[in-house]
Amino acid sequence: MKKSNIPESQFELQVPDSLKTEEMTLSMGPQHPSTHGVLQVILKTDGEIITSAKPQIGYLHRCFEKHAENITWHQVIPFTDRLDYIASMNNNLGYVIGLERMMNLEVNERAEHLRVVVSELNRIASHLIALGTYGLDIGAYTPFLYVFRDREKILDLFEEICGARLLYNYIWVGGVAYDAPDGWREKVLEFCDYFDPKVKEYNDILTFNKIFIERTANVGVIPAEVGINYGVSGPSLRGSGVDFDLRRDDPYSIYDRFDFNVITGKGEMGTVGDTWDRYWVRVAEMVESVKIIRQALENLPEGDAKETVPRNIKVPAGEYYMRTETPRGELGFYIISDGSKMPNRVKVRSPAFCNLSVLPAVAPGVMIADLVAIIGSLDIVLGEVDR
Amino acid sequence: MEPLVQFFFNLLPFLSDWPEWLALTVIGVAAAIMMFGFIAIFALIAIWLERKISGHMQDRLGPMEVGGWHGWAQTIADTVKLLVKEDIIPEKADRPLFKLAPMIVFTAALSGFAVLPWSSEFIPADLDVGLLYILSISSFAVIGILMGGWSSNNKWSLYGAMRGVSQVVSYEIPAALALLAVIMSAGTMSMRGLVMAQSGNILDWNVFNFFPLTTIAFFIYFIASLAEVNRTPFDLPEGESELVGGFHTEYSAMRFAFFFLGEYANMFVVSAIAATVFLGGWLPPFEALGFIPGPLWFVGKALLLVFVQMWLRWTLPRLRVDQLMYTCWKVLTPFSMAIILLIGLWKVL
Amino acid sequence: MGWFDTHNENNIFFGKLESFFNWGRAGSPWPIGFGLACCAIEMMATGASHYDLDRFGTFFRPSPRQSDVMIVAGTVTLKMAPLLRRLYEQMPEPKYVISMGSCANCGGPYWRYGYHVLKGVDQIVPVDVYVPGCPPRPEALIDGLIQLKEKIKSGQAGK
Amino acid sequence: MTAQEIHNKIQEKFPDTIIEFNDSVLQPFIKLTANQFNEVCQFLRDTDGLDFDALMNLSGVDYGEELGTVYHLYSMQHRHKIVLKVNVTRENAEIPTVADLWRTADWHEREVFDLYGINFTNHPDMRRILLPDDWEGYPLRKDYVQPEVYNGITIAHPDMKGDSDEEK
Amino acid sequence: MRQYFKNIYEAIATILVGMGVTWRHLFTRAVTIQYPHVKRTLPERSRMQLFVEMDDCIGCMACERACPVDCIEIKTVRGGKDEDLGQTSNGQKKRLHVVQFDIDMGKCCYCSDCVFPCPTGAIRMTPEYEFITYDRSTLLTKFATYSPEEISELEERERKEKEAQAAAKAAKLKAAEEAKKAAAGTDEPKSE
Repeated sequence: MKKSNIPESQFELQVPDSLKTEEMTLSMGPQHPSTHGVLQVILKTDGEIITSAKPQIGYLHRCFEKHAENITWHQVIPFTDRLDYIASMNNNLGYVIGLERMMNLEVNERAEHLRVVVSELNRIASHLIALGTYGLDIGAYTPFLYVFRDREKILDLFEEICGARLLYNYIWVGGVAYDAPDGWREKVLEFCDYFDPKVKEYNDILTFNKIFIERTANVGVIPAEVGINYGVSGPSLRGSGVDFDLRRDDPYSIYDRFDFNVITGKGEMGTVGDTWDRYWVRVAEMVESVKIIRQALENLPEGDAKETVPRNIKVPAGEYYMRTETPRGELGFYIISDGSKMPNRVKVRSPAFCNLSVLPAVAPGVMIADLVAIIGSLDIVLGEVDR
Repeated sequence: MEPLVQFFFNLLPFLSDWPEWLALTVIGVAAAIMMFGFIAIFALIAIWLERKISGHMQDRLGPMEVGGWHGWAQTIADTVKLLVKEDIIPEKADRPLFKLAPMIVFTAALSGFAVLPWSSEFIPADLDVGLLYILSISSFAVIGILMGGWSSNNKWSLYGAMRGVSQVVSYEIPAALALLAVIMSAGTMSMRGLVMAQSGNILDWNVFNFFPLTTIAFFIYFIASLAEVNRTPFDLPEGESELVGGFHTEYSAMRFAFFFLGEYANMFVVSAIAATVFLGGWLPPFEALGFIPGPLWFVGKALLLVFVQMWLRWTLPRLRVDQLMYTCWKVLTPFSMAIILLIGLWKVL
Repeated sequence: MGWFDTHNENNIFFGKLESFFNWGRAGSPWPIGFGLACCAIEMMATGASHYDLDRFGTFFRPSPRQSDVMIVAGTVTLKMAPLLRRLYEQMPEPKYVISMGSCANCGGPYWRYGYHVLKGVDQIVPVDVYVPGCPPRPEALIDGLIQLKEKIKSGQAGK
Repeated sequence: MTAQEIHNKIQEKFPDTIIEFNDSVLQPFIKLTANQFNEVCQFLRDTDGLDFDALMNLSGVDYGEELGTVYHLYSMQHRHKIVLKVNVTRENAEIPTVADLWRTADWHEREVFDLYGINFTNHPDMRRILLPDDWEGYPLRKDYVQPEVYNGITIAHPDMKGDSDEEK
Repeated sequence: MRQYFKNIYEAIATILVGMGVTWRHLFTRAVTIQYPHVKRTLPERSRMQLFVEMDDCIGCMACERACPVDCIEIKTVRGGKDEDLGQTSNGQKKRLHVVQFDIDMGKCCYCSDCVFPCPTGAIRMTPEYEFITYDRSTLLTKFATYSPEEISELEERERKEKEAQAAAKAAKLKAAEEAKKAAAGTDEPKSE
């Protein structure tokens, strides 16, 4: 374990004086096709080579934490949807489990199972977007549409269970908002069967394409200790070979009952921790998620998932830091309650925020095209970066 | 007498009674207008086709609404819109260059049509060094790209232009070498002569002539031509996800349309050259199919290659600059050189 | 606005021509590919296979110079507002704005405590069509686009 | 390692810095003084057996009279965690930075500075991160009043006026 | 050298595999729903436009309190003593005139939090999404059907009633006070 400080200048590119050309300052974004929203990166370049990249964030700062202090515990849930809008179910889950642990609340079995199913479905949907937009960043347009085609099937399932396509407000304190409708379970299983061969299709057209491999392997390597020091988490950290998944290592809900593998990057196409590894972790994780969904649906207990949802919540005074594994990494809610009907403070530790902060460290020395690949492989969602 | 003049005299016999200078002028203008009309119609159809093909490859439909039947009027609507759109020239742009750039790109594409052999009679200009003309004129477009990118006064455009220049200049070499392989075997540089040398059935086509050497040369030429017309996987000068719009980032309205038109015309030119040089031009694959007129064969073969270009575009990701150079200098160039060497040996032995 | 727009008053020929131009404009609204927040994901979904904006001749251009429609998809913050305005100014005339989703319409859920949220994008750019929803369904966005087409055809849009 | 043991280790090395230790809440925390904070963190990170190599979370809190920051540390190696708290007064809000120890703290501290106005001494780049540079005030402080106008753009929603009157 | 040829082989092979995928898709049926011509039926839980059945609303304000974004504004006036305001569909007696029930669909975040607490099921989300508008102010949906005159009349009556009630209460209070005073009056001299 490395114990020295990681200096800021470690990754700065040293160009020999004889090769130096005029430095150019470029502003990439906030309107740029591959900054995944409204990220701005101030680049200093030497020809095509980047000498420094400084992300400028805050273009989507929507004051979540201020809102949370002014509305009741339960009303915060729709706002958590809008943090990481690609994986809303996982956000709901993190916040709600945090409250439940503070209130010492038991949730019935069926609701727990449904929560796991929808979270994992949402994880697949989120990884699909990560895959598609990553392909788009590299220049392949078609995989993007293939993943959206399959994501649409997941959204249909969500719409059936909770009525919304993107921002669900589905997981509530003490249970879930709606019980699964008749036949929903079968439809999810049907989707699982449909989805498995699709992964091969993505692999054929994108993952194992030689051009794609050449573009992504050995690019933007994040060594494990650098990743940990920068607070990188989730698939991005696992891509660096760190075997750490909160679902297994700090279990919440009923994840400890399921059998799944934690995927880590092995450096199959280049170095451990390059962008291809991060990408591959996402692809392989979707398969694991399907596995979890199958197990959860097999043991789905009968009964009513809704029955214990209390309407007016009062959370006992205290504080709790709840962290869950969202598709982007460790989503933490640091909740402080003073016993009233509104939160005193809800701080969001957003995984995308921390993952993005590693960009200045890995960007110097790569080309502009690689920078696009690195940003894509970190899979940031600006709603969560800026909150 | 020039085949083109002969062609027009056969078509319109009264022309032969006119004074020669007048007849030649009329013929020249008529041929140019025909080419221009062909480009315009081809671009309209090709853009629509590309959108349809890409749509169906991606499990969707492509244009459906404008004009009714499968959105046939889509590109017309696009053109009308671009025609009446405000034409913006950025304040700090180099105005003369900015205005000239799309013209140059388009002219370069148009000039390429001058030597395309549509049939044994109809060749606008049957030069003895037709292929050489093509090679030099096709790298002319890059000047337009450079001018456009530089004069826009936009850093992304400049990057696009720089990439474009380095790319086209590099890929000229494997393209030329691959064509040289065929010139060596056919012994002529005239487009007409090249086609004539392939008469017979499909196996006499250059692509199968010195199997597998010329086949590889064909693929090398095809790949290099992709790079010359900036199509995926070599669309770095545009590079939407990296450079916003590349060299045409700052262009709007009709000037942008000219870039677009130029791109599609170029696509056709390089495909047509490949069809002429390697796939037997206007010749049918078998004698039995000779009842279909030559121009149809020629356009058909070219369109087939255009389709492959589109197919590749909607399948592949984009290369990086250094990989682009690697592919050119370390893969395509050595291979094409080896082919020339081997064909030379074959010829000698 | 081109030459025609200033010379076509009360002229039958130019009037007809203008409606032909409007048909062209309505037939190919190219939006600037520019997502802000949650609605951008639905915008992407609308562009994807299931709803396929390309059917209406709409495909996303990365550069504002080549686009006609700005779909403001998501929350506009105060930090973003000047940039959004600049993007709008970079677009060539005639240009149209679709405000997509509650946030762009009037600040949406953030209208009350959002100290950093612009309450309605119409404060900085003229909006032609409002698409309500949070986020709107892809169908709703397509419907918004169709309404915009109607507006363009009637010559009322972008004014 | 339990929170008690961690507390004891810090107590041993830095006897004067611990203000409060609470083991009876859900997540035990140690409240520290600001002056030696960086050294304590360095100790926590580098000592064998403690090895807190990950800073999970860093949040600013407004307690009313005081401002504070809360650090959630985690050890990937030993899988144990601890919560550290540092409180400062509103007038003199300064805390030593830990951005040199955990680089993730860089952005987190900038965020706390942005929203709470706590200054982190020795931080390499203490600027606003989320809000524009010319923003005034620190929005997450409880006494923050939402401004009416920013750079000529009205912030308040037209419906807000009546509401605020009602509240008065 | 071997790696060089392997790379070329891999590049060609994987490109062909990818082209195979797109080729197959060229002939698979498109998944596109041609929206304006084909409208698919949405599941019944779909959360789109809010709708309020005013006949069922009892004016309990539960939805207004539940709304996380305060987009609902309700004003009620108490009904007269003997006035019959009818019953809701689930048999609850209405006691209040709901004179104003505004939902600003522009602010709404479609979370359906307001639907659950409603005791009569009056407010609900409908699968109706086509309410595109050229004018933002039309997004403010008014459900109450009372005219301004009616409202002022009702308010006037309520005010009067309240006044009367307050007067009665005051009178009552006064009487009680006086009674107390009178009762205390006997003690008062003592403290003097």
